[in-house]
Amino acid sequence: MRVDSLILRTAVRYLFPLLLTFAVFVFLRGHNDPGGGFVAGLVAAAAYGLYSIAYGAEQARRVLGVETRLLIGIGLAIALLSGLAGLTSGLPFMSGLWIDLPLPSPLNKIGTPLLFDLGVFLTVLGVTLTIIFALEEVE
Amino acid sequence: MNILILLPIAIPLATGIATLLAYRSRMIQRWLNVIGSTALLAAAIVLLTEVAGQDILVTQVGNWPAPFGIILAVDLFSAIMLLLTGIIALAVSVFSLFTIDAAREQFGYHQLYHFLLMGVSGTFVTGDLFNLYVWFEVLLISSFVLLALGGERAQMEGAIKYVTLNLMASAIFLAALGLLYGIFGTLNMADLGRIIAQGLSPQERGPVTALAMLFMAAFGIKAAMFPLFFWLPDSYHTPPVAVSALFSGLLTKVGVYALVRVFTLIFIHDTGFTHTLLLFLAGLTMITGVLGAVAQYDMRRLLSFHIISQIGYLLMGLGLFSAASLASTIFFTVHVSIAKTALFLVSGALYHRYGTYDLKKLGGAYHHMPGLAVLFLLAALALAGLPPLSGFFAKLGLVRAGLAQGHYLIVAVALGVSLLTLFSMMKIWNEAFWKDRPDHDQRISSLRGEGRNWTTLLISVASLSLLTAIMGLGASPAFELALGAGAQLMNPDLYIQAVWKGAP
Amino acid sequence: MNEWLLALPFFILLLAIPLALWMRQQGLTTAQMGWLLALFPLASLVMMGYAVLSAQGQPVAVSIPWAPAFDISFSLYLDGLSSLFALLILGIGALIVIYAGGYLGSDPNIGRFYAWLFLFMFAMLGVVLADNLLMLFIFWELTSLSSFLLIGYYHHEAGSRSAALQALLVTGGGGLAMLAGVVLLGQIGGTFEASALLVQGKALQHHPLFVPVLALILLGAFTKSAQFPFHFWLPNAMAAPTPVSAYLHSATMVKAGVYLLARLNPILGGHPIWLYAVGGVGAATMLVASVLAYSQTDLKRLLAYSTVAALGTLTLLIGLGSPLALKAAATFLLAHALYKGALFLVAGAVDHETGTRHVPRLGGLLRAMPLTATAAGLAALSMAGLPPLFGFIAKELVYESGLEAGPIWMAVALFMGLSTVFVAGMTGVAPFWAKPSEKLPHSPHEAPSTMWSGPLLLASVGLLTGLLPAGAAERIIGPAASSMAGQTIPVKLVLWHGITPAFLLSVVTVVVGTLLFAYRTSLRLTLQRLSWPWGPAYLYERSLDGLNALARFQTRLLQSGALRYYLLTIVLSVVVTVGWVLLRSGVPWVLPLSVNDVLFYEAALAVLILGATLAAILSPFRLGAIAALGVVGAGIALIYLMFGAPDLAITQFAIEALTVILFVLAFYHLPRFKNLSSPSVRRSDAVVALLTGSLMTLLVLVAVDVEISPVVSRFFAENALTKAYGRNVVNVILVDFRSLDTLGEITVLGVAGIGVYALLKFRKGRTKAESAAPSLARRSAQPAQAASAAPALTPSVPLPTDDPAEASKGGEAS
Amino acid sequence: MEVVLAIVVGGLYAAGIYMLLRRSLVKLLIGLAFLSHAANLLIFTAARLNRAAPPVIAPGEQALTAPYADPLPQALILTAIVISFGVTAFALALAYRTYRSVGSDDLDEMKGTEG
Repeated sequence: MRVDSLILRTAVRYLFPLLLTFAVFVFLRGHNDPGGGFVAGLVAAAAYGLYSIAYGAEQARRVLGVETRLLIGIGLAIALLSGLAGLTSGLPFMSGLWIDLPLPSPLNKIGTPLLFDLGVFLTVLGVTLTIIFALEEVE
Repeated sequence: MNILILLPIAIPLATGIATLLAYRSRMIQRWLNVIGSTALLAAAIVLLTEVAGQDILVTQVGNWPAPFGIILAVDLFSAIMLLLTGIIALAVSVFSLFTIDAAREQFGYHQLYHFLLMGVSGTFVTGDLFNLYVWFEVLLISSFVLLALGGERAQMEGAIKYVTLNLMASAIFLAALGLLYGIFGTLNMADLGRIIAQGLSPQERGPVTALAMLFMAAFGIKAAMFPLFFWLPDSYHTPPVAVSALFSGLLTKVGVYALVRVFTLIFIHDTGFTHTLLLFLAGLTMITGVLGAVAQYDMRRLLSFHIISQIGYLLMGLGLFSAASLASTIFFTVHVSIAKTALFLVSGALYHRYGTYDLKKLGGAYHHMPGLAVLFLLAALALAGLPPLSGFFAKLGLVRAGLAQGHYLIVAVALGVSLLTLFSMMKIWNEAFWKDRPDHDQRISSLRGEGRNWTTLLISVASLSLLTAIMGLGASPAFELALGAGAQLMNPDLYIQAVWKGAP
Repeated sequence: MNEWLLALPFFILLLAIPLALWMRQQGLTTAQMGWLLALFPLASLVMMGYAVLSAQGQPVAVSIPWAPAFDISFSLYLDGLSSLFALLILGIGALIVIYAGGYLGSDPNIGRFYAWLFLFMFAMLGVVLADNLLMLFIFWELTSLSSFLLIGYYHHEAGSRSAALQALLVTGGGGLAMLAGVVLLGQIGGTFEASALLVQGKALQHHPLFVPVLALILLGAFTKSAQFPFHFWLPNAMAAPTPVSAYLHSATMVKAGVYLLARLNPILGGHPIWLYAVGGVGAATMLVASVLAYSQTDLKRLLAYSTVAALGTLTLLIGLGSPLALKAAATFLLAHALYKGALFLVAGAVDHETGTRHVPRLGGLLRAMPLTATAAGLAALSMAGLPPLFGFIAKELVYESGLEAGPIWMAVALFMGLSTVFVAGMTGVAPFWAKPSEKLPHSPHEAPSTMWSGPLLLASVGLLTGLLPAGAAERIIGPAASSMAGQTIPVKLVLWHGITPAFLLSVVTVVVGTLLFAYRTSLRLTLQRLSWPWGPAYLYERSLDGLNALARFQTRLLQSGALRYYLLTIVLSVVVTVGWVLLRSGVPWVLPLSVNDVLFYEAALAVLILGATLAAILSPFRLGAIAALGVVGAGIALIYLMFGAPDLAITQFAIEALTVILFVLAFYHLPRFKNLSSPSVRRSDAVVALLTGSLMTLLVLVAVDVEISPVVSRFFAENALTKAYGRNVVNVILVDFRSLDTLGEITVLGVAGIGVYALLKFRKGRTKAESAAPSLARRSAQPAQAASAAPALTPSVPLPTDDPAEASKGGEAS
Repeated sequence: MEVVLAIVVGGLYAAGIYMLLRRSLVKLLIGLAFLSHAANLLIFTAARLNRAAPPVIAPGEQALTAPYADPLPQALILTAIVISFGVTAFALALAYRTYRSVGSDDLDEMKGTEG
């Protein structure tokens, strides 16, 4: 499925970091404005997906640095752990724990729900890339 | 106590994640599978002892009270179903260690196994209808992959039907959920039960019954109720036998659980219509299922059709709608899951030895493997309802409830179908065990049935078969427990109050 | 003390099961096993006998609680009736155990044989001792099961297997009816304890459910005791080893039905239906079995038909129900067990020694087998009803009961008496005294002691009780008849009681019966010419065929393999039920339909979506359809955006784009769309689809018509920021309020990812399946490109695998 | 407006069912996609439509000020969309694999499992 095009490669070289940054932005604003871990995960996946189209799946895997299925596992693990965190304070599963940070909004409140959203982000990224790479490698 | 309710979901999830992270090592995955299943069983036992002594356990996920957050609630019924899940999970996971090939293990068998268990347990503990939908999807997608894993043509063909019809069920379920929310503005099951119990306006009554029909269809497809069961016989015989066994033990029972839950807690405003319909469908499910089985010569297909006919019995208890009949349904569910899983494992053991599931080609097993023969006989006769095995008491409970309530026709059907069940079980016995092997020059297959693997493989079969015998000899305490569960179900206020009170 | 003597035999008999298997392992000879194992029933018999004697005529009872949730207790009750049966079960049982040691001399599986036999003995003892009717039923079914396993003992032979199955189905089916009857009886009587029900006497007969209860219980009893029209399984059950035939299918199990009738006579008896149903069926059985007996030539089948006739006699006598008839029943029961048991064992010995059971071939065995012949002679004389044997006394009583009841009943009894004489001659006389017609397969010798001791003992007891009937009358028959009647019946038996009408009829019977025996060959040939094939056995076969045909038909009909029919059925089921409920409640007619508030661009969007939908359906190109699907998704996203759901809109857009890409990637290589269905199919599908669509529209309108409670959504609106620290309420719900949903959701995603990966990349030793089944006809369509489709992971070396799916597939493809 | 969307929902269901009943595997999948669209839109409509502001708490406010669109159905639909995406992706792969092993996208050729 790799497309051999110099223009595409050049474009991707600039788009790739841009998309990743955008993903982080979407992720962070999610709790207060439309956005969130899911969409951010898709955006990040789009970045790697484009990269793989330009440079091939194998190269994209190398840039990602983690086996995609492992990413799914890590994402789920983070989500589960964020849920279990509440238990340590004697609260039910998935209870939010929050810490105030001396930072500007939206970074001033850090809590387990955000950690959970990070889990969502990683899982979505992992799944989408697993599918994209697999499709590319089969074709 | 909070942690306790959580365990049935958290343990399989954690196990699934751990096996996913250990995707490189089959050995670690195998160990994790068995450890996770054992832990699940242990958790279920603790939960049951906890629930048996006292009230319904409730936790508010995220510390948000009902009906706003999601509630997990475990009553006796749920706890019994969880125990069943643990038993089946452990038995099949041990069995699969010696029957699942390396390729399937590499491609995620063990993860899928536990994600499936997570979905199953989730359905048993959740107190929220939408959350129920989510757990359904978790177990469905896991079952999809388990079914298709291997990519054989028969598997693909079976999976296409399985996937399509189950997605159809999901679509119906989702629509019913949306409409229910549109009418009542809530999806908490206890809340819905409370609102409906307070009385519906004439304007609401018809639509709510219509929604009940949608739920009946959605769960009926999953439970393999007549006339919605088509996906089952076309798919259950295609994957490796461990997967068939797992599915037969747990998946349709999830549908039955959901039916029982919503038709005892929520939709009890028009039982004259809804539950009579259930009774009617129960009879047809029994008959069509068992006739399907009679026509089969492939052992696993035969067993698959029996799943359907047994579902009819479970629905019969719900349709009769009394504490005793519901108790019988619960007892029956546990019995039939264990017996049926054991039978599937027997078919696997036969396959392991002779390389076929075809009854016409099988034979001589009584001679070669008398131990397995006895184990088969225990499970098969239990399924046919012969005393003093578990199935007899399950049937007896239903028959007594049916006769006491004057529903003679369904009792007659239930008894007649149990004769046909006996007939087709003895067909397996005659063909696979008593008859001589028809084809002697066929290398007595591979006779792979030697050594350590064989013994370990038999352990799973033996533990389940003996369990049906134990459940028969110890029927009384088991049924007392089920009676407690049935009484709780017939008094939905208990559930509603427990959820309302929230976590203690 | 007595109570425990009642329960202990059960444990003793159970203990014999593992012990039998163990003994076999230890290498004992079968004869040794027989002698040793016979001690178990003997010990049990002694215990029971002691219990009876020390109870001084009072019933002994013990109750051990077992399953109170089902009202089942292990309660035992030993009175005259059960003592008589227990005596037969344990006494004859001990002889059979010894006999089997000789009969199955070289059988390597004798351990299993004894295991099943003791299981049966345990169950049978339970049937006659159980006081709790549900417990009785449990034992009852266990006897059916062990009978099944024993009939099919020679399981290599198809005949044995089908006979075993037939017996199981017939008795099992009757058993199920009986279960319903017993449960109903317990429900109307308020208890399942027979002793407690007996106290209520005939009071239950006024209950409206009495007739169904009676019918159901009779069905159980009749099938078990091989009454017409269920008699056919018993002759076929002769496929069992002879000790089994003698024990189960003559002396004990088949009498369980008679036992049940006798036991329940005080409650159920005396009703007019009882007389005609029980008496009538008994009479019919006697007639049918007598006629059928004349055309038999096989020793065991002859005995089987005469057993059926005897069971009919017992049933008839219980149906008549007078004190005399019950006395006759108890006497005949004992006499029959003695002579028929002996004759069966003789038949086995003859078969064992000569290699045939074909009566016309047999003869002249007197010299070679004198002891066996003596036993046979005594038993045959008893069976023919000649003095001074016990059979004579029994038959006189039967005739007296017939005379008492009326000429028709008497005629039936007489008819049966003739065939009894005939069968006695065929089985007890002909093989020993007649001339042999041809050379026998083996040259006969006297049977081993294991095999002649039993029949000789039984036959001698028949002689002894005939000469000195008083003891048996007082100790055994009197109490048994009293239990049957529910009141004390004094029994005095004497061998000679003068020349009575019954005696004269006896003389006639013997004379005519002997004549029939003398002309046996022409009688048989005549009857065989007249034989009528459409009996109940034929019906049984046809109904099995019919069942199989029906099953295949139904499965083809319902489980056609075609997905679209499955879908159609499901969709129509939903539409019909939901639609009917809505119509019934009259909801659709009162809906307010207002479109005043629709804005122009909203309407346009709706039209766009519907248009794209239509385009997706009609598009002849795959990519066109997929693109149209994308437009639909995008349109829905716009709706979300318009109605205050930006998060939904973004997600919907993103996913729609991704889905379209996946669709294209996956289906890029597929062939063009074809219209595979005919226009008429498409039209009818369109009707179904539109019906479903309309129903859903209706449901939405119904739902929005109701006032909705805003409580739940208001909670989120108020608490999202203050308690969950987020302004985007939807996101807060997703990651906090309902985070469990999201956890499940990402699990689904994760599994889907694993699944897609596995499906696309899974490759393994396909070659293995092919090499194992080279003839496997793979469809030619199996594309060559499939193999090349995923070169990355195809292993060149076949992996070892235990994968069942492959071979199951192989089995199906062929 | 509910009336109009109810009709759209009905149309989507009809399209989904019609496509499911075709013999082509691809059409089957398109049908499933229609069904999931239909169900999502049904939830959205049944929970009442609101042209008002999205359920995002404005800066300076402590809670949503009425009128606002009900956030709960939105969250439910979001979950449903994601789930159906996962399932659809899997179904696509399944269909792909099926096509590869059966060699046709005609469902009537996939009756190997019939009774």
